[in-house]
Amino acid sequence: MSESSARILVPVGESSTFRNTVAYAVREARRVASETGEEATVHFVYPVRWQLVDEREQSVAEEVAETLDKARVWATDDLDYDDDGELASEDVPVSIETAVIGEDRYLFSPGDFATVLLDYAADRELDRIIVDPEYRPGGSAPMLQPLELELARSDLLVEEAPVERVVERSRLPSRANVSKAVTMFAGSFTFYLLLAGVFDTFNLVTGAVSAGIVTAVFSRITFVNTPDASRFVVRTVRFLLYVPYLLWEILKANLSVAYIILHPDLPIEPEMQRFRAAIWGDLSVTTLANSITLTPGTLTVDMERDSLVIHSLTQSSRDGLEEGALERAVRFVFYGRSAARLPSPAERGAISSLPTTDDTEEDA
Amino acid sequence: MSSVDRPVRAYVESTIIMTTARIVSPFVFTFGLFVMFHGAESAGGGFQGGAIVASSIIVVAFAFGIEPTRQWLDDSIFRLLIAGGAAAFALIGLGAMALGGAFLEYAVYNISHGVKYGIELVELGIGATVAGVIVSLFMNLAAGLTNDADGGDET
Amino acid sequence: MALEQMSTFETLLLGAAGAFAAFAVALLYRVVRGPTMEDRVIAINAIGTSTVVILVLVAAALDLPGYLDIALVYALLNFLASIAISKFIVERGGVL
Amino acid sequence: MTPLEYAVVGLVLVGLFFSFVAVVGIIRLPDLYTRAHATSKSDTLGTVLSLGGVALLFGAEVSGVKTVLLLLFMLITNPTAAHAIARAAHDQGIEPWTKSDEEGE
Repeated sequence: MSESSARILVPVGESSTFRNTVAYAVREARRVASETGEEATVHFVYPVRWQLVDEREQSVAEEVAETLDKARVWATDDLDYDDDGELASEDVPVSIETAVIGEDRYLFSPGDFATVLLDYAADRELDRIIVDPEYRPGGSAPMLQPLELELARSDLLVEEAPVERVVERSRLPSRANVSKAVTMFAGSFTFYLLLAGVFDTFNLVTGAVSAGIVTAVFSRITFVNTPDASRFVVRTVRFLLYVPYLLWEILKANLSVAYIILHPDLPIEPEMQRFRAAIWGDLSVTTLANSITLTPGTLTVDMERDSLVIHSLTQSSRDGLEEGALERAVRFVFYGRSAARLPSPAERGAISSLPTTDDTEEDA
Repeated sequence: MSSVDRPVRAYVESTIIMTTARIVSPFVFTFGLFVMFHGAESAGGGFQGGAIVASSIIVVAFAFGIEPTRQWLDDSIFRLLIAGGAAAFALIGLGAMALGGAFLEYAVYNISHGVKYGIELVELGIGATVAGVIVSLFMNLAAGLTNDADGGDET
Repeated sequence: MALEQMSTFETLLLGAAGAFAAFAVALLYRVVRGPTMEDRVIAINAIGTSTVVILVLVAAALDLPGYLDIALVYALLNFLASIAISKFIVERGGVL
Repeated sequence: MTPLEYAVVGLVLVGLFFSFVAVVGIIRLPDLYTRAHATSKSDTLGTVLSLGGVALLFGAEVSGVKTVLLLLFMLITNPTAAHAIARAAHDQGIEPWTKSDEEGE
């Protein structure tokens, strides 16, 4: 196919179809690369509209970093899945890059945006641009169409990602590979021997048979990302540091809940809130959500695209949530100490209360 | 209730449940196999182990939905399991008769620990059959549900 | 094993198991009253956890390690039941 | 009784207390979301403490390992089960109880 290319540029920004655009770009890069043997690469770039040297500096920079972070995590997740099911045998490497562009210029018109994007593409020899149909480069102003026209004047390939809003079908089997299989086998075998308690021939043989079966069935299910030995060790160590902290929090939570429940007046003021946690990826979100459920007066009710819906029992538990100590701890476990330094959810404005939809029907 | 007011959005599976299922089910599956293999000396055996194995699969099916589970495990696998389990049982049983013993008389196999391994193989066969039957029953019942929803389409 | 021959320690463990059994019975109130299906599931889940603890306490008091396997299976079924029922009561189509 | 047995009984009794709190909470709290708080926190801790006590008694042998595995399993699945139930309720559109509901009655 001559008109396709595996070197793709994707301008990104928050939008309702952002997730699907990332998925489409990664899928296309892999498809074309496996057909042509080209070296596949996807660049996610964020054109910033304002000079970063004004009072909004901090919040804008954070939002940009957050968006690019998300794109990277999602893209890496997608690389481990097989949407067509046909490419399972060959593993096509796709490199993922993220960048912020246009900090050094004033971006006002669609033409400005197009210029910085095209410059970037020319520098990195990218020859295909995929645009998110809901992308709003200039904030709220509808300038996508003029932007696409401007981009199309170059000789690059420009297209809109074909995304629909409700395609969130959960994907189950990811790609199989050796490292997943080895990890799975080791985990299952250890577990079997722990259960058996005796290391005789019989247990070693049946344990190996069992671990083999488990590996065949589950290695593509349990892991989304390919396990990486060094990262695994680091995370395990950090997680072990996290456990005592979590236990302490659980104990505190229980004493306060016990006080509330046994108090004759039942002093509760429940409320639902939406919390945009700065955490992405299945495992880390689950850790955070279950930690929230276990600790002071808060319960994770639902999980939407990028936010958790949390039911809290009292005002003091809401204050605890706003300080964001748990979020920071989970970020420490998964992303390291530097990532743990982050403004609290209250400062970021990440928590909003969820309005009750039908206040009139209370007597029902 | 006021379901009219609420915006219609697609039902999305919960990441939290999915991840928990991902982590827990392989261990449950291993436990099921452990129970199958240790039927000889403790509470357990092929039937119980097969049921545990099947429930680990059903946990995944509940967390992810029926369609992705079908993509993961094809129906033919279960047919193979059911047939293979029964065949293993029959082969070992009849093999003993061929060697001049009674049906399932393991002692006639002249291997060291022949009795023990014979029992375990039979248990594994029973377990495979039980797990296969339970999961394929579950899948077929669920298929009935989704077909009705497609045909009726009322809510 | 007759009760008189048991040590204080074993009696205490069995007593704790009895208390958990009493909790399970008390929770039946919520199962019967409801009012919603979810309330019932919550109560059933709590009864299930109590049952697991009872099994483990009995295993410890009477030294019957076989009960631990049953407790493990019970815990598994308890989790499966909670997920299964909470998916089935979602009113919208496409339950599975 | 040996000191170990005192420790075990102590843990089991504290666990018993938290499970009692959970039971009172499930019966007494006004709506299902608040009741889910009771199961996810108090019941989990009650279970974990009781099982921890028993694991201490069994020590480092197969039974002890099994009890610890059971404990971990409960610790992972209990909050997930509470989430599953609360999510189903939220999805059905059941509104959480608020302070004003009580005053309205």
